[in-house]
Amino acid sequence: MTESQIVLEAKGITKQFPGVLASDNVNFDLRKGEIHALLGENGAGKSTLMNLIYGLHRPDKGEIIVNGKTIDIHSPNDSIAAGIGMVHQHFMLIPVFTVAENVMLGDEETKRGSLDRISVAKKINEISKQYGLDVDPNALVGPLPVGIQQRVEIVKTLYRNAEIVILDEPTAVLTPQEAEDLFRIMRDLTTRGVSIIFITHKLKEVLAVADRITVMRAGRVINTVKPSETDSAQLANMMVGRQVILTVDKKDHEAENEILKVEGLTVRDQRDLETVHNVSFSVRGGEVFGIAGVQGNGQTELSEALTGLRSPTSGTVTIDGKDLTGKPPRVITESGLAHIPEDRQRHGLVLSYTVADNMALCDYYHPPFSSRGVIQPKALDENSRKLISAFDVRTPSPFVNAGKLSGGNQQKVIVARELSRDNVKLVIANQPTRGLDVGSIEYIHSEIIKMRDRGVAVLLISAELDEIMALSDRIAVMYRGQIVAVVETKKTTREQLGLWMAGAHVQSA
Amino acid sequence: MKKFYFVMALLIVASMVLSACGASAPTAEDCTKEEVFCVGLVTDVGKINDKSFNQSAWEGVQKSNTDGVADVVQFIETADAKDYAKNISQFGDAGYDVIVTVGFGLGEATAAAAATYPAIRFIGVDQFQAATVPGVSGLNFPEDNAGFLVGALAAAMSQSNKIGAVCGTDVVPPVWRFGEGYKAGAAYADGLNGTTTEVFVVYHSDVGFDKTFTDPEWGAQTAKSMMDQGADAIFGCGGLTGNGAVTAAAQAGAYGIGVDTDQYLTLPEAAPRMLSSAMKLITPGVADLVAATKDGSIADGNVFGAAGYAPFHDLDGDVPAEVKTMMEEINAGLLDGSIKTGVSPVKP
Amino acid sequence: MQEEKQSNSLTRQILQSISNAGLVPFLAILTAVVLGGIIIAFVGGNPFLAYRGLIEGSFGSTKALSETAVWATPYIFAGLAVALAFKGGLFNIGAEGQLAVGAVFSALIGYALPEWLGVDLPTIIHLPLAILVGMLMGGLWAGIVGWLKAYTGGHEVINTIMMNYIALNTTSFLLNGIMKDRSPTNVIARTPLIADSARMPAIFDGLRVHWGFILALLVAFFIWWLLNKTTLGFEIRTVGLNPDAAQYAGINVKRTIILTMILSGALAGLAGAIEVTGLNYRHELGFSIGYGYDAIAIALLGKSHPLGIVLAAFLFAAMRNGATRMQFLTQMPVDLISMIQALILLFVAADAIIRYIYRIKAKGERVVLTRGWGG
Amino acid sequence: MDWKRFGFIALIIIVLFSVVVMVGQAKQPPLLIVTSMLATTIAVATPLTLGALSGVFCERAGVVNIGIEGMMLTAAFFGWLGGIYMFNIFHLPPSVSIGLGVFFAVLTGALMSLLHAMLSITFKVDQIIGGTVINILAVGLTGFLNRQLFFGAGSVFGGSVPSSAGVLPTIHIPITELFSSVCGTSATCLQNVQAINRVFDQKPIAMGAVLLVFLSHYILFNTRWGLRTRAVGEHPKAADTVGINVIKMRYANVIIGGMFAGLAGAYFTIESVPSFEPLLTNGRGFISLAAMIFGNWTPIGAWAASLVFGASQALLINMQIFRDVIPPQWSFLQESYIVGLTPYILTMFILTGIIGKTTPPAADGVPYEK
Repeated sequence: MTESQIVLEAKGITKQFPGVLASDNVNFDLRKGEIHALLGENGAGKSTLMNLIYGLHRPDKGEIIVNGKTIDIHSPNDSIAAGIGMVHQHFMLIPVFTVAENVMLGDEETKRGSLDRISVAKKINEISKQYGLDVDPNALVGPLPVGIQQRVEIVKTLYRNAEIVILDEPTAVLTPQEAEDLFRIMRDLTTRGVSIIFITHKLKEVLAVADRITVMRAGRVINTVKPSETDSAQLANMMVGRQVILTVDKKDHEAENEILKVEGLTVRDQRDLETVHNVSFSVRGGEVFGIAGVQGNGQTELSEALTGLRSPTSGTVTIDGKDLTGKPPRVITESGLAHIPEDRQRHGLVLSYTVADNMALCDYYHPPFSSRGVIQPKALDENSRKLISAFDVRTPSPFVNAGKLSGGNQQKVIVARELSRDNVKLVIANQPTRGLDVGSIEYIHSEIIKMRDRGVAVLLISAELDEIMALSDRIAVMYRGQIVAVVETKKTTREQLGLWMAGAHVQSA
Repeated sequence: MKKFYFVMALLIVASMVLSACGASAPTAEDCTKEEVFCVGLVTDVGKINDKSFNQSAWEGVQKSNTDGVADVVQFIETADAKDYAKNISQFGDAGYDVIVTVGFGLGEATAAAAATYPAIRFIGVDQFQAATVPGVSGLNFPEDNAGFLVGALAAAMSQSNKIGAVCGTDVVPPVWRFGEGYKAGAAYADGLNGTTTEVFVVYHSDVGFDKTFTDPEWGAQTAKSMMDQGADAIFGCGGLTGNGAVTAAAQAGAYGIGVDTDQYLTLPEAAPRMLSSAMKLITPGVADLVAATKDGSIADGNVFGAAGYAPFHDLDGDVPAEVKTMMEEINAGLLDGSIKTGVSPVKP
Repeated sequence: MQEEKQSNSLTRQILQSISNAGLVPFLAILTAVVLGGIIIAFVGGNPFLAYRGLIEGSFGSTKALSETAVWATPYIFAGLAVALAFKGGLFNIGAEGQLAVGAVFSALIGYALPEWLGVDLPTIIHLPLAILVGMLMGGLWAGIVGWLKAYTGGHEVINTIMMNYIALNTTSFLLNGIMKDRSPTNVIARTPLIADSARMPAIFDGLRVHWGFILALLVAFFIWWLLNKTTLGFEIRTVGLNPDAAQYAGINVKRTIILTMILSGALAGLAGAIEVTGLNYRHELGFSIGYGYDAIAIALLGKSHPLGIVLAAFLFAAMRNGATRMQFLTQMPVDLISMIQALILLFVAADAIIRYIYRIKAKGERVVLTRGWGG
Repeated sequence: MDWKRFGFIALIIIVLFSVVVMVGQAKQPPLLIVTSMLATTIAVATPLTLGALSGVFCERAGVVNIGIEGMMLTAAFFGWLGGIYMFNIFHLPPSVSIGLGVFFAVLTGALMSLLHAMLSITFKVDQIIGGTVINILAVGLTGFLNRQLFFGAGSVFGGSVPSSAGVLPTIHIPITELFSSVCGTSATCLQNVQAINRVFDQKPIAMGAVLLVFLSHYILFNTRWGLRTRAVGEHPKAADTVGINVIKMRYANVIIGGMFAGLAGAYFTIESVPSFEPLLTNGRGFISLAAMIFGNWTPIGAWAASLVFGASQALLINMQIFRDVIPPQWSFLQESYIVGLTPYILTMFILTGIIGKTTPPAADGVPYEK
């Protein structure tokens, strides 16, 4: 790779948020036609840096130079004008608008005051053809699959003639195959002179696609390296700041009797679309049963149906021999379920409650936490002190609001509450480590394995294939609401699972 | 915090400076004295400037002031019915000589206050007494007579033989009497002239009690509907709601008929087409009773004020001589009792 | 030793938090009053005389104090009604209608029940029954909205507004029709007087303040206890703060929403029932106009805390009650009071304005009261 | 287009009209009843339509507005007051005074909505509370000024309400003149033409409201402004990332909404009747809000819903006019308390989602935080 001209340079960028130094004198540069990966843990400051470059926030200090000119970025307008485009981790698309409307928003073409949808559609078709991004300009965005939505986002940047494209965690929602497809598109773009900043926390992807890698940690740039000069272990070390054990310490464990049995389960989502079709599987005590799959293939609805948050339209759910189909969450919990929910802030915690209250969120109604309908604060207090020390929750006191804790500690509050219950027979953990730092991830993984070793059945749902492979004894793959394969972890490979996740079940299953 | 004190000081100074500019209102502290004759008025739930009975009664009190009868006049608006007694006692405790209470709603509170303050004369407007209440003079009006008169007039003047009335809620007896009197009057005129007049009477009753008199937009729309059906004379009976109707009628070129006072004078927008008004003269009625209190000629029990019809003003030329004669005869008949409206005092 | 120290600092913390919580509302009131004074002066009135009238009229004598307590009684109940709903994540604009419904049915039991049964009831049965029925009807009235919210997602703000109009029309219909006082001298829309056995006695002879006022204070304490010390309160607050987490925690969210609305409506209905049994001894259309909106202001001013509500209710009661004296002294219209109250509400709601004027730093988190229309 | 909803709306209007025709045909020809009702419906719906448009603009941009009632009331007062000032103090000709009155009303609406925008966008006050503040403030302010300016010695106008400059004139559309020749000598035909003409003889604000409905619909769904407005109300962050100033768009739309509410206020005191009364809007702002939801946040839908409410009012008026000929089994129809409930019950019914789900803009009521 020849050293080409620098198109974007960030110098000494510093940004202070209340309580966090999110960006600490960061220097970063991007060359024409390269893919420059920005690697780091959650909260390392990657997205903050990009938001500063894109103009969503303003840096406290530092300058941004595009094509050799220092530019003053007040809003995305300025960065768009400078040829910068960004594909956000959470797509910035309006579901009730069509593709064309989404693409033109902010840079509309009009004819006599009226939106010129036709010429925009034409332009979109041209871009689609040129870069192999197949999108229908007249389709509503809401119902499109995430892969396509991502393409719409990319089209959005190209429509604005972006020469620098920032991709923020673009593979989080993709299958390995879709990710491959994306990488192809990215390389395609670079050959046409587009420069790409690729933000991720996945080591493998970085090594596969990047021309250069910059590692960030705690708001600082640690180093910039070339993939050819490094390896996973070194990168992980830079990311976390210490040696990382990439595998989970897991002994073989004999599976016991069947705890969870799901038969013919069909579930509809809030839009009344059938997102889980006729799913059957079972989980035994002492095993971790992993459900792999790209986000949005029915895992959310499946776990909601299993935990009582949503009623299935048909099928049965049995826990330890008891039919619990469509029963409310409390009944299921009392039958031995511990549930680590997908979205900890939405479901798992009441952020403006204290840690102590949150630790009794599901158990407040029975002794010792209450007696005859009256809450016993003393019992709440004791319980929380016990759990805080047992689960190593870093909090100044049990009376601090849960919202004030870091993500990892919030998750520990949930894990502590759920796993400490006396009668747990089944753990359903949905994306238990998403967005957490490596330390918390390791801790939560070890807790899950501990439960398994104690003979508890564990259902692990995760979009992170590595996590699934590291923890599970058996793996099921979900694709479009169906379980397309169930295998023992030892007898499969990453590639095989990836194919299944992409829907290649007919040939292989 | 420094800023806080500064702002406070600034605000206080500002309010003091501004208040120094304004003249402070004269107080009623002299009312306890024998020689100072004070009149207080308590409104029904509503505003003093309601352009309706509260305001008319207050104008009566003011008239007694300009006439030199009363030395101090004052009013209190009632915001909630539970304050009736408290509001009356405000005047009672201050040693007022006459307290005027407006509206039937205050009847009980007035009777109770009359017992508490035997030295004070109470005038209850629109408070009909079944049995005489000591200390209270109830000022009432034969609204049905007034309605009867304009009803007969409207029927006689209508070209289309269709006339309308847009009223406030019929729950209020005076409104009921106006409206039903109007109907009866039209029928009476038909009897005289051998015509058949269709009478539309609409009472505005929905959405709350106090708003039925203050919904001019509704009045206007209702009047327009009636005119669509062919009505060419509209009687607006009931506060602002009626005013809206009369104004709409006048704009459409139909005859408008006002209520309470001679609305030719108070509704300039409708004046050119104002045929007459069904008058219920609260203002002179109140002023007369205040004067009667001062000279000692007042008595307990019901007093009936004047009701009649207003002059034709601009439309005098339109009204045929025989209609004028008819109106005079009917008025005389009502006054001497030879003609009865047949309207029950309250909606059955 | 350490425990003691901790509890000591806890007391101090609580005191601190009270003074913090009270500071902004206090300054809001102060600013509104000063602004009100400027307005009075601007239109040629004497603000000092007007405020003297307000204070004399509300606190100047035992009678004035009694009347202030009389005014405060329904305000406390209705303010609690709105606040309880706030705690449960619901915006009850319908206290007005629930109050009217409670009053109508309380009056019905009050005057008609002995007639229906053909016997005179003892006070010990009749009075509580009249109050309970009013409460229950207010609760049911609001419960409809709660049910619609829980099962159809219909937003409670619109539905309570609509229910206000329905209540207004329905009470008008009843008071003009089957429930109208048929005595020949009566001409207006009101019920007959309730039986003596359904009347709440006054606390002191010659003053109108009645036991309903004491009941209001007790209920305020009870609501505080309910919200903060019971599992039901925990459920209501959890649903209010995070319905998803509540569902996850096994709380029956739909039931809790309905229950919250019923409780809220019952408090508003109680306000109506107490007005009937303790003060007016009948219901009439002119009674209790606009209390529903005042209640929102009171709940906001009191920060949805029962103690705050009692204080805020007193403030509003004093202003409404003192208005008579103020009018007598200055002829300033009652609307002035509405304006000052709107300003207070403005400054309490937009506390950023007050914080800006007085340079007070924001503390704590923003309290989310409603979440758009989506529910 | 949401045909289920429009079908339902059309059905209700047809039912309401049919009832009146059935009852009234004993007295009047059906055509006359229908045209008269239509005329009433359109006029009564005018402030509701404008109020609903006010809500549509605010809420499409993501700001909940329950202060429409207060905005209307204040605008009605200041529009009327402005007209009176111009006419009586500056002695401008009536037509100019009336025109300026409308201007003042719209300006007042804009200022009140500016307050709402500041509260809800800048200070991030709960938007429903912001609206409540506007409503309470409006009642106090207009009541107070109405008293202070017009009542008692020392007031600006010396204690009486001066005559206003009048109201906006009816615009006559010469249908009768154009088509009377078609009728030849037939008197009934001429009557029918005149009856039809009555529907179109409306005043400027009533006519303008209908035009504004279609204009608003076009703007919202076919122009750059509309696309951006809706984007800001659906997903402000997405709009921000493509360089749209969310705060500015929200401010602008709330103020536009306020101007609509101001025009609705002008309808009361400048178009319908030339006088002001405390509380004269009588809750119509809340009905507007209901109409907006009923119409699923679209201008045309909101208009259709306003027409339903207008029609139920027209039914009430006509039922009382025809009350001597109402058959006994229909007699409840003249109970205004019962028929008066129609709009409220319909609104609650619509909110249940049985007739298609109403979907507010996704970010409606949510302050934008970067």
